[in-house]
Amino acid sequence: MSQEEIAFQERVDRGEKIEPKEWMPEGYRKTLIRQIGQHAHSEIVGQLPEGNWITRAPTLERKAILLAKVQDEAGHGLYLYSAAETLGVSRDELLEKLHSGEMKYSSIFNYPTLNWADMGAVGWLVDGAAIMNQVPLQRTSYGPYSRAMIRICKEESFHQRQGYAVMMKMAFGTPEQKEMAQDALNRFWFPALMMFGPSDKDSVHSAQSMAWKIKINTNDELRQKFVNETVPQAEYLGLTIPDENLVWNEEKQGYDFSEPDWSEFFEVIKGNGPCNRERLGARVKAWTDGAWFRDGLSAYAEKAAARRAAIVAAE
Amino acid sequence: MSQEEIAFQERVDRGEKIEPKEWMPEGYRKTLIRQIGQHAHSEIVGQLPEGNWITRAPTLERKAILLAKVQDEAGHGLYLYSAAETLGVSRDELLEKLHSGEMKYSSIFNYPTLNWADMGAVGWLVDGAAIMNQVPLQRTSYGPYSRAMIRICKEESFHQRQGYAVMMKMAFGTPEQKEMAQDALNRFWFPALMMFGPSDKDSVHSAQSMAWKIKINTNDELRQKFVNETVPQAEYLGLTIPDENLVWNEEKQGYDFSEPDWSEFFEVIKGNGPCNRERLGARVKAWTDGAWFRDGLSAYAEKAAARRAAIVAAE
Amino acid sequence: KPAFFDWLCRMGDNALVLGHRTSEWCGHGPVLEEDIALANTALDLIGHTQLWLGLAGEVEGRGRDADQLAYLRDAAQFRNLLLVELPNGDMGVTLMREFLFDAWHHACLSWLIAHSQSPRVAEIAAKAIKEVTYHLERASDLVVRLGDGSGESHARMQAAVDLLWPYTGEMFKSDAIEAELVKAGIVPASETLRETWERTVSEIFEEATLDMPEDGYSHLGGKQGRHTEHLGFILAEMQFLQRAYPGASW
Amino acid sequence: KPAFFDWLCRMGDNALVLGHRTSEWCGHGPVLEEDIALANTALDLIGHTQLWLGLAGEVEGRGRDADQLAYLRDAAQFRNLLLVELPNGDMGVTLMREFLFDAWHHACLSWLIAHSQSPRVAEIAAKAIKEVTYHLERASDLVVRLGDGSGESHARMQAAVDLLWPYTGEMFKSDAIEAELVKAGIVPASETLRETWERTVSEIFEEATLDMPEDGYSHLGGKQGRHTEHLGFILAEMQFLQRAYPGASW
Repeated sequence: MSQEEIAFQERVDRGEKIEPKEWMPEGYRKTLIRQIGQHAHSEIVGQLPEGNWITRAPTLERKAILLAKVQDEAGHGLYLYSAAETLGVSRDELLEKLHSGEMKYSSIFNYPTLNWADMGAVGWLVDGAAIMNQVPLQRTSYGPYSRAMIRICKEESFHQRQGYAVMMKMAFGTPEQKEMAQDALNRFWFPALMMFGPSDKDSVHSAQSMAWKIKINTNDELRQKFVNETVPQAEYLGLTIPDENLVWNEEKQGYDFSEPDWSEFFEVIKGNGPCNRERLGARVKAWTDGAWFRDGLSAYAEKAAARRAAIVAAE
Repeated sequence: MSQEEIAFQERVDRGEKIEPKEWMPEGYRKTLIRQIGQHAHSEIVGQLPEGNWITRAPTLERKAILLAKVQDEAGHGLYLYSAAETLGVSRDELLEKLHSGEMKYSSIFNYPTLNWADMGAVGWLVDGAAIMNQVPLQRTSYGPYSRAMIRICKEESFHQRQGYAVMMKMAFGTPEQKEMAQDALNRFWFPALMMFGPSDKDSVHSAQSMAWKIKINTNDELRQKFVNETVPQAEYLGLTIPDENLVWNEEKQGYDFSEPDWSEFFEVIKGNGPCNRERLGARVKAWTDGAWFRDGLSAYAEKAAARRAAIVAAE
Repeated sequence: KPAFFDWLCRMGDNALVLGHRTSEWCGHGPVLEEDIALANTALDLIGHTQLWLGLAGEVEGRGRDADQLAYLRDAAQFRNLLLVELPNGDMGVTLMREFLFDAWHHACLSWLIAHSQSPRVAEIAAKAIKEVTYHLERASDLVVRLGDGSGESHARMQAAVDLLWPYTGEMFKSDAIEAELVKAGIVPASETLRETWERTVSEIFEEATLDMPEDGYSHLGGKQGRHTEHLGFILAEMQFLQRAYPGASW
Repeated sequence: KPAFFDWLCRMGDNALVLGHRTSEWCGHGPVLEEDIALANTALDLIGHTQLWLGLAGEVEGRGRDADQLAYLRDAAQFRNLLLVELPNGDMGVTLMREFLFDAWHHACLSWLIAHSQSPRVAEIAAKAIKEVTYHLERASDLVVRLGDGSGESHARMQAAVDLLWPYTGEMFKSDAIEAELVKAGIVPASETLRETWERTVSEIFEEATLDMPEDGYSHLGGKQGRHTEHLGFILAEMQFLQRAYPGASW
C-alpha cells in the first residue's frame, strides 16, 4: 500500500466521509461507480414492473399512490446518477452501458407483476429487502453516496409501508383477494431473498468493499435480518411463506430457512429471467424513440446560446 | 354514336351480358372499374369497424359469427377485385389508388363503432342498405360483376339477418342493452340513408349508367324502399328512428322522412369524417408493414421457378 | 342539477382520461426528467379527477363516489373531450396535446375562480390551477424548444399540431347543458374561452416557429358521450379490477 | 377430476388465447388472402375453444359453460402456454408462433385420437384435427416460402424463431396434473410429443433455410397459471362486456 492508500484507509476507518475532489484509490472509484450505477439503473428499470399496473389500479387513490411511487423511483435514479457523476462518469455513459448489457440492474425487476397484490408484495418485500441493503449504506464512506442513501431510505420506508398496506387490504379482503396476496408472496419470496446476493463466502470483492465501507454487512447477515423481520409480518397477514423448512431457531434467535435456487438467480443474471427481454427492451426503445426529443432540445440550446452570444457581441 | 356503340347498347337493352373479352365503350369500362373498385375497397375497409369489436365480442358464439362475417367481407373484396381485373386493372393498381386517396370507399365506414349494438346496427342498417343497392346489380349488364353480385348478395342477406338478431338481443335485453341499441340506431340512421348517395337530380353520371345497366334504380327510389322496409323493423324492436318528420304517407304508400345532412356527407367524403384518418391509415399501414412479406413470397416464387427451370434444363 | 352533474363529469373525465394517457408513459420517457414530469402530471390529473368526480357524485345524490363514477361508467357515459382520449403517439403528440389542453384548462379554471357562482366549483378550480399553471408552463417551454429545435423535432411538432387541431374545436362548442349552467353563472360559455386560448397558442407557436392551421372541420361529440373508438379500450383496461371483483375493497 | 378439468382448460385456453391474438390481425394483414386466412384460423380456434371449455365445464360439474369459463376467469386461472399469449409482433412472429404451436397441436391431437381412453376427448380431437392439419400445412408452407424468400424475409423469420424458441420448451414439460391423466390413459405425456414435433420443425426449417436454436432456458408457468404480463391485458379487453354487464344475454 502506498502512503496515500494508507492515509485514505485511515480516514475511512475513522469514519470520515470521502468527498468528490479528494484523492481516492482507483479501485474504490471503480467499485463505487459500478455499485451506484447499478443501483441507479435498478431504480429506473424498477419503474416498469409497477408501471405495468398504473393504468389498472383499482381506485383513484391507489392509482395516485402508485404514480407517486414510480415517480419517486425515477427521482432516486436521478440522485444516484448525480452521485455517480461526482466520480467522473456521465449519466449518458452509464445508460449506454445499461443498454448494451455491460452493466446490470437488480434481477428482481426481471420478474413479472401478475396481479394487483404484486403491488403490495413489491413494496413490502422488494422495497423491504432494498431498505435492508440500503440503511447501512447511509453510513458508507463516500459522502455523495451516503447523502443520496439517506434521502432514498426515507422514501423507501414510506413505500414499504404503503406496500404492506396494500398487502393488508388484499390479505384481509375477499377470498379472491387473499388468494392473490398468497400468490404474490409465493412468487416474490425467493426472488426477494436473492436480492441480498449469494453468500459472501463465494464473493471475492466483499472483503475489500467492506474495508472501504462501500459494503457494510455481509449478504448473509442482511438476508437473515430480512427473514427475521418479514416472517412475523407474513404471519400477521395470515399468509404462508412458501418454504417448508422455515422454522424458528431458538439458539441463534432467528429463523432457519431454505436457500433460494441460485441456479435460477444466475440464469436471470444471464438474461433468461421471465422479463429480461421486455425490461431492457422497453428501456432501449424509450431511449431510441426519444433520440429526436433529446436532439431537439440540444439543438434549441445551441441556437439559444448563439442568440445570447450575438446579443452580447452587439452590445 | 358509332356503329359499335349502337350495337353494344342494343345488346344491353336486350338484357344480354357483356363478357370480358368483348368490345365495350371506354366510358363503360372506366365507370365499371370505378364502381367495382370502390365497392371492393369498401369491403376491405369495411372489415375495420366490425374488426374493432372482435376481441371484445361478449360470447364465443358472437365472436365466431363476427369473425366469419369479417372473413366474408374480405372474400367479397377478393371477388370484386377479380371482377375488376377482367376489365384490365390489377388489384395492386386499385389498392395504390385507394392508399393515395384517389379512389374512395363507402363513407359509412368512416363512422366509429362505439358499443356492441353497433355490431347489430351495422348488419341491420349498413348491410341492409348495401343489399338494397346490390340486389338490382345482380341484373347488371357486365357478366363478371353480375355474377359476383349474386354471390355477394346471398352472403350479405345472411349478415343482415345476423345483425338484426344482435339488435333483437340488445333491444329486448337489459335496460342498458336497450339503451345501447337506441344509441346505435341514433348514430347509424342518417349515415345509412346517405349510403344511397345524394338525390339523382344532382347527379350527372346517373343517366348514362342507367342506360348501360350499371345502375338500375335511382338513389331516391332505393332510399325510399330502404326506409319503407326498415321502419317497421325498428318498430318491432321498440326503437325510435331519430327523425321527427318520419310519417306514413298513405298516398305514396311509403314514409316521408328527413333528408340526411348532406353537408356532413360531403365533409366525410372530403376526409373529415370521424374515422377517415384511422381507417385509411390502418390500411396503408397494413400494406406498408406487409411489404417485406409480399416481397419475400415473390422472391421465393422466382427462386422456385428458377429451380424448376434448372431441373427441366438438366433433363 | 342533471346539467351540473354532467358538466362536473366533463371536468373530471378530462382529467381522468388525460391522466390515464399520460400515465401510459411511465418508465418509457425519452429522458429521466420526462419520466418524472409525466408521472407528476398524471398524478396531478388524478388528484383533480377525485375532486371533480367527488363533487359530481355529491351533486347527483345517488351515493356514487368518485371511484364509482370513474370505474363503473361505460364509454357512452363519459363526458371528456375527444382530444384527451386520442392515442399518445410520439412524445411530440403527447406534449402538443398537453399544451393545447392546458391552455384551455388554465383559461377555464381562471374563469371559474373569478366568476363561478358555485363556491365549491371555484374552490376546486383554485386548488387545481396551481398545478395546471405549472403544466402549462412546462408544456409551453417544451413546445417552444422542440418546435424551434432540430429539423426533425420541428417537423414532428408541426405534424402533432396538424393531427390534433381538428380536435380542438370541441373545447369551444357550447350545448344545451352548458347553456343552462351559463345562465346560472356557474360556468363560462365555451366560446368565451377561445380568445384567451388562441392568444396563448399563437404566442407560443410563434416562438416555436410552428404554423397555426386554418380552422376547418371539428370533431365533436365527446362532451355528449359520443367518443372515438379508443375510449372503450382505455376503460376496459382501467376498469378491469373493479368490474371483475365487484364490491371488493382495495 | 380436478386434474381433468385443469387439462381441458389447458387445451381450451390455448385455442382461446391464440384465437384472440390471431383475430387482432383482422383487417390488418399484408395481403387480402392473409386477412381471410387469419380470420379463418381465429374462427377455427374459437370453435375449438367452445368444444374444450364446454367439456371442461361439464367435467367440473358446477354449472359453468364455455362462455363462463372464457369470460369470468382471471389470468391466474388460465392454463394456456405462454407462447400463445405473446404479442403478435410482425407477421413473421405471428406465423412462426402459429407453426411452432400447430406442429405441437397436431401431434397432440393425433395422439388423443389414437390413444385417449376418454371418448369425449378423442371425439373433440377428431373434430379439431381437420382444421389443425390445414393450419399446419398453411403455416409450414409460409415458413418455407418466407424463410427461403428475400434477405429481409429470411432475417425476420430467423429473428422470430430466436424470439419464440425459449417459449417452446413448455409444451414438453410435464407436471403432477398431467401425470395423473397420463396414468389414466387420457392424455399423452408431454415429452412423448417432442420427437414428432422436432421432426416436423427440423424438416420445415431445413427447407426454409432457418437455423434451429440450441435448446436453452425455457420459460415455464403458463400451464400452472403463472403467465406473462401480457395475459392480463388480453383478458381486460376480451372480458369487458361480460364483466361490465353481468348476467346480460347477448
